[in-house]
Amino acid sequence: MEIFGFPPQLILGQVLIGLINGSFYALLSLGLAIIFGLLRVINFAHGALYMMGAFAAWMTQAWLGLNFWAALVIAPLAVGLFGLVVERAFLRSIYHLDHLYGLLLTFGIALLIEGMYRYWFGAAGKPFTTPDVFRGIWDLGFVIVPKYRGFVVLASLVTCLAVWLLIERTRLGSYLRAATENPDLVSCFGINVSLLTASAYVLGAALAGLSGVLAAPIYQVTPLMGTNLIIVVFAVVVTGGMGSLSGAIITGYGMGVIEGLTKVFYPAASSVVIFVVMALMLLLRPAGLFGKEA
Amino acid sequence: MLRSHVLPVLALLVLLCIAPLVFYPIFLIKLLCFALFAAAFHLLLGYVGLLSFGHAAFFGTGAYMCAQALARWNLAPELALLFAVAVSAALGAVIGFLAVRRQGIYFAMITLALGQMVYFIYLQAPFTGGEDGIRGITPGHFLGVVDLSNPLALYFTVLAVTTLAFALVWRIVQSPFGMILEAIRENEPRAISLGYNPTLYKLAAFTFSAALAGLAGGLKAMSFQIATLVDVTWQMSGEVVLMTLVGGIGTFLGPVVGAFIIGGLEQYLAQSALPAPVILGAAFILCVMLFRKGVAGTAKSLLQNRAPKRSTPDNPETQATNRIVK
Amino acid sequence: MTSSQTAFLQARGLTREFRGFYAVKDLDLDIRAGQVHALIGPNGAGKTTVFNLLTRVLDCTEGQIRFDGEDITRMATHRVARLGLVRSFQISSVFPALSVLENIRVALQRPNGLGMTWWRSRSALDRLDERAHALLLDVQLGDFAHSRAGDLPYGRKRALEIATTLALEPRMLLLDEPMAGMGTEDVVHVTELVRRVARSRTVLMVEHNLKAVAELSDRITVLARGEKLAEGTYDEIRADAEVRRAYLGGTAHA
Amino acid sequence: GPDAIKVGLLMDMTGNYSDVAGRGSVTAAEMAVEDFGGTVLGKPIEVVHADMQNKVDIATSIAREWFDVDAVDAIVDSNMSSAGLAVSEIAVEKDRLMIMNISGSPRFTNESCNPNTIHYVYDTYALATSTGKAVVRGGGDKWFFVTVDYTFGHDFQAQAEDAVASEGGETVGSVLVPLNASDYSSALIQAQSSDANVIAFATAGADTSNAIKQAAEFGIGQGDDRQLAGLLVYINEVDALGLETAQGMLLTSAFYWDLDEETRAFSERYMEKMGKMPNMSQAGVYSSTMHYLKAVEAAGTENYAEVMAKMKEMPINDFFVKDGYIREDGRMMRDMYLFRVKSPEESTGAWDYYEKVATIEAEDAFTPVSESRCYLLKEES
Amino acid sequence: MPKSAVPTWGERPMPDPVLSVTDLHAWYGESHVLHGVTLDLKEGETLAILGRNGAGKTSTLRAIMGVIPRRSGSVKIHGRETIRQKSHAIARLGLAYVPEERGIFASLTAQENLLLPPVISPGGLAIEEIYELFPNLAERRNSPGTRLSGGEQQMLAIARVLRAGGRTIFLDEPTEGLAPVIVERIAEVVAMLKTRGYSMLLVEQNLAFAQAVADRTCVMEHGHIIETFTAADADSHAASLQNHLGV
Ligand SMILES: Nc1ncnc2c1ncn2[C@@H]1O[C@H](COP(=O)(O)OP(=O)(O)OP(=O)(O)O)[C@@H](O)[C@H]1O
Ligand SMILES: Nc1ncnc2c1ncn2[C@@H]1O[C@H](COP(=O)(O)OP(=O)(O)OP(=O)(O)O)[C@@H](O)[C@H]1O
Ligand SMILES: [Mg+2]
Ligand SMILES: [Mg+2]
Repeated sequence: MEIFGFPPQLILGQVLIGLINGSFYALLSLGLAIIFGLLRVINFAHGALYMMGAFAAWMTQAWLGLNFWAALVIAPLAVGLFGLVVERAFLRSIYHLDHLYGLLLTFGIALLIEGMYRYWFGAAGKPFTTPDVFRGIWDLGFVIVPKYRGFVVLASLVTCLAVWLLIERTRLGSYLRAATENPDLVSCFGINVSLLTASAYVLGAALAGLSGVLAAPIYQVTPLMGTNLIIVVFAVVVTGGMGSLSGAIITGYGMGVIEGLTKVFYPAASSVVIFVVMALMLLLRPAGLFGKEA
Repeated sequence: MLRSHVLPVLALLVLLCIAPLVFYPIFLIKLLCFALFAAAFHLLLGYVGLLSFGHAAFFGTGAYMCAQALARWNLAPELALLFAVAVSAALGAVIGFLAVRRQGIYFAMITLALGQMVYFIYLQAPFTGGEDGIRGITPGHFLGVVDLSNPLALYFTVLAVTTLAFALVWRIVQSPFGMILEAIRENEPRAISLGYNPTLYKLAAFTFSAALAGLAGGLKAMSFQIATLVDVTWQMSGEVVLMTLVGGIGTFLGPVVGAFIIGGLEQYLAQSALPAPVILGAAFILCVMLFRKGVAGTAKSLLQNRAPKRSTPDNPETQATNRIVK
Repeated sequence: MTSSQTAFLQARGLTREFRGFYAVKDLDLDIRAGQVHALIGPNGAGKTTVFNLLTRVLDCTEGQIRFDGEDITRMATHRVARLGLVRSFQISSVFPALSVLENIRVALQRPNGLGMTWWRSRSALDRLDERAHALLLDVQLGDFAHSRAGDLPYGRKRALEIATTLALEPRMLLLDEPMAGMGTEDVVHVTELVRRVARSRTVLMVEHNLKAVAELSDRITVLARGEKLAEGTYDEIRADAEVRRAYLGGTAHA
Repeated sequence: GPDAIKVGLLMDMTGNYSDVAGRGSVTAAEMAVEDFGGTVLGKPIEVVHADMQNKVDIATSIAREWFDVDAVDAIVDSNMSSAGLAVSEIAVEKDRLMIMNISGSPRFTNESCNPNTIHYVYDTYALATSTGKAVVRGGGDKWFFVTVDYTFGHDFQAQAEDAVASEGGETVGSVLVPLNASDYSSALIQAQSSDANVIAFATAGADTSNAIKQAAEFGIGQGDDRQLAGLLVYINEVDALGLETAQGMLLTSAFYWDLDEETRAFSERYMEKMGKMPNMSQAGVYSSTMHYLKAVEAAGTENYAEVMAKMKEMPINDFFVKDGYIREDGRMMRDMYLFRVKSPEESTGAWDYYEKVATIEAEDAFTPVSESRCYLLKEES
Repeated sequence: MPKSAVPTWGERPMPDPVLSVTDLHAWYGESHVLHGVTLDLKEGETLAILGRNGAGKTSTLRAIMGVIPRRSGSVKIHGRETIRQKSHAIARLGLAYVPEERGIFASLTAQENLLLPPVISPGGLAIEEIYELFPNLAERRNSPGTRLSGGEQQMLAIARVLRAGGRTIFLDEPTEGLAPVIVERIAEVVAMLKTRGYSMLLVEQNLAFAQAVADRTCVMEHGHIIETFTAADADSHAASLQNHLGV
């Protein structure tokens, strides 16, 4: 049996592989959506934070001699801490301005961070190998999945779900959503909005950092690893619509799969397929798949 | 309005006419191309309130199309430029059609993404020659008379074309059409209720801006005799944003000043020990944090401060800098 | 073709559903040319929704709308405006950074074919000034022509808003709570303004200020829970027990 | 210039290529000048450099300024083939000399060849051909290509396929991947399901690094009967990947620091200055600068035509190249080497990465005169 | 100036004011909107602030709450100076704010809106009690907040702060845009709150409504309080009200 001249195993395999890429898209767009939700800032520095996460993982290994699990904890914390500094030092003083300034500021921050990292660590990057427990592959018959990638999908799903529950199903979530709309009023109810805002950025940054650590064993750890990714994630976010976190997550995985399948059926289009899907979505539903306004 | 610009514009023109005595014509040409590119970008940002983060797509298209026409079809330079403008405008209409459905940050993200898509298309298209670019351009004679292989003739041709383009931008901004653009930026639902179709106006402005960006790219390709992928990258889109930000959003000459500063800075940084991306990143941060009016905006408000100041409760000047779009 | 008998604006079976909730349900509305028609009703009755349906900001789930004999049920928003069915907005709806005069000129541009004119200078708009000034005088804004619209006091913005709307020479005006949030002084002022405007036009108005409603309207429709509760003159409405219970309450002062 | 002999480098000092060229190339040029003695024809020798930021316009305007104002005599390297090609044309216009070390575009000695330009270290044709021929000779005869989807990749693959076929090997499949795609799993799965015994990457830079890293993850080329071949891999990239990941891979290079006494001597001096070993392009900058200075001395003038004539006339013998010579089209002809990346166990220390498996003669590696598209060779023949 | 330790009001021992504002100034950017507001609110009292559009009524409430970035003067809540405190800390001293235009959150359902303000002191109403008081809200509890009609939203805005337990309520134009029947309902609610001993600061345009519920009335113009009078004196001030409010 074949589908369009391709064996179904290959297609199933690609769906699975696509899910892995989708894991990164989902984690990153979730972080973007959280930051956007509360700060109304499109965090252009997200790719740079992702890269910092990967480098932080390398540093915990190379400088501190710690293992992958330690990196998995330390790196998101470190990136989150950096996020805190960025939020306090820069973003905080531009909330009252047009939201585009947030985009421009974080664009500058991204250039600066990536420039510095290239200066310090070189453009070719640093080695980081798969943790020993995850060495090797699972042969599922129809596809071979490196064990580590299985772990990535799992880790991403668990994280996305946990964050989603945290925000949608707790009081914190309604604080976040309300503060998005009218921060002054929320603070009049006795809620510390500036703390809330900072936490949102820290959370988003930490998620980016976590994706970075997860990526380090798969992708070469280089200062530019986040640069091109971020634009794709933007397209994912636009397609999903900025309205909902679940939108960000679902579209993230979905786009990963679509991209994976394109690589089999029509590889020449695989670099643009996500943008094409975005364009189609804009034609059909300008607010995005899960967007609220329409 | 017009009065206040006559002197600076004249001064600038005079300076540009004598500049080749001091600077390399080719370097000046680059600045002019950037200035036109920035003005095209600013037409959207400053007057329609739309921040396009994918304008390199049009700049690059202009460059590739002009290069293609000159190198492979041996068209006359003016025809090659027209071709570049036409294709960029068409691309602008398509991208604009998709993008103007959303506003603000969404618009910025969408243009960025579509711009990146255009980059990939050029990357893969065989005619662009990948990393080597389109080469072998001989610019020929402009309008059949001006020999463009002479650097000075080339410079003055580019100067004339850009000056005309600037005049056109000025005309559009200061036309009844420009008035409606301003109104749409101020209050879109109100404009709709007055019977205007904002999508159409924004699309017209977008297409126009794309056409001008294409002209800038075409001029650059014609002058440098090469068209490369660099002109289509999103970094280029980011650079034009930076130029406008540095120069000053909302001032007619801002983009020109910004383009000159950034173009000059790049050249200077090239021979200094400072890492260029870090400096540009820092410039971005600095402009957003402390210097939102940009150079031209600051100069303007300094000049106005000397004149008796109008004090209204909410000063429009400060409002304009807090707000790029409504 | 609009005789005084057939309605100028006619809605039949107008219905709007929001996920199972009927904001407007099977509403018939007839507004005669030249009248001031008020739409009142308790909060949540669906008045704003009716406005949104009539001006095509919202699509109706069911029903048909005819304006001056033409079916506008599926027409694009800006085209409805061009037909002369124009809605006046709440307070913020001026172009704040433009001058008062420019606000009016923007409204005049399109009807005078100067909307897309990009090849001429703005002085091409000077020929609109005479008409613009006349409109400003009409709403007593003559002295404010060169002020920034955003700097005007509340009541004046309202006046400017209405003048801009009038510039379109609308045949029918829809006013949503024109007196909302206004001091007594401004209410008097705007009432007078609406009265003047209504002399030559059809007006549909939503308003909670009963004093103004009483003074201005020829006919009143009372909505409740999306449906028509009563219709008639002010006195007829006031006498209606249902209306008293659902809307006016005990203190129906006039 | 009247008072000094100046050589210039237009490098990407901070961007993507700053590791493989950048400061390291400038240092190599400075070492050459120092080793030469600092003066030639009684004039001091100066090295100038600029950060061209990967922009053609910056590179060309600086090149013009250097030639016109600063009296630079030769540009001895420039990042990016497009910039390099443009600079080489300016060299023609200004009667100066241009040497290309970092870029591998075959255009320099084909369509865009000119009498002012030398292509010194390698080109993609030579890499593809050498790898193709040497690997097939070593038994790897069924090839699967993972190719970056644009002109560079397409050409690269075609050149390698020709070489493979010329030695009796065959191409059993190929897959295109977008530039900067970062994820190669789809391509690798396809490669894995083919019956190839060589999986070749017609890619460059970060793409190659990602592909190799993920191949290791999928267990390809380590412990199975397949071999990985990187068509364009710099030692810096192997260093960044780590031997754990890169072990077993085959690649072609014009230079390795640990080939013999001479290479070690130079490289250790270089290491002291840069903190890392030189790659082929950086070593090439040293060698070509040295050769240029010797030619100036031999010609007794800095006039480009006479210097160029001397450069083409004098054989090149130094740590970088044995019996090398510059062909009429500007191509420096030299042997290429096929290396295999050592495993961590085989490696005895930092930068001990390669084991030489084969040498490919210059005539075998580079575009033969018969196939050249350079007008300079046509006139001759 | 040293502060006098002895309270300066007459012989009768007065309860400490819940809120005492002295010479409060506030700025939006460069524009100076409050020019020295002085007022106090006693325990259990309802104080109405009247004034034209733009007189600074809302700004007074916002300045007390600390959500205007630049302010000066003195704001004491239960005797504690709060001029340097952040607004969330000020709120926790027992202030409950029902803002102009209701401030209902679109992204939260009616019930989520109701549950949003954290309980700042015990003694607030339980949710069942609230639904009993406002049956409409119970009916529409799962609708998005801003899909409620104007009147429902106003109820929600008041109900919301009652739950949190603040005993000093700021009401900013609670009757704006409401149908007469609903205005009556709101008046009932305010009366009920009075009987329960809440202190209220009420900003109004609706003179009839304000006079029906207020113990004292202030008139504001151009960022100043220009006069204050008790309900008993209201008649003698009719002329000046006419003058200042254009009634
Ligand atoms: N977009 C919407 N989605 C869901 N429900 C809606 C929507 N718009 C209005 N409603 C509901 O429809 C009903 C009517 O609302 P509408 O705004 O028309 O009332 P109204 O008569 O204008 O009230 P008010 O006098 O308070 O302004 C309300 O119960 C409201 O909750
Ligand atoms: N966010 C703001 N930025 C700048 N100025 C403001 C802002 N809010 C209010 N103002 C100005 O402050 C002054 C006082 O406004 P405020 O809202 O306090 O008046 P108000 O008495 O509540 O009027 P209304 O009856 O219209 O609600 C007005 O001149 C207003 O224009
Ligand atoms: Mg309403
Ligand atoms: Mg107010």
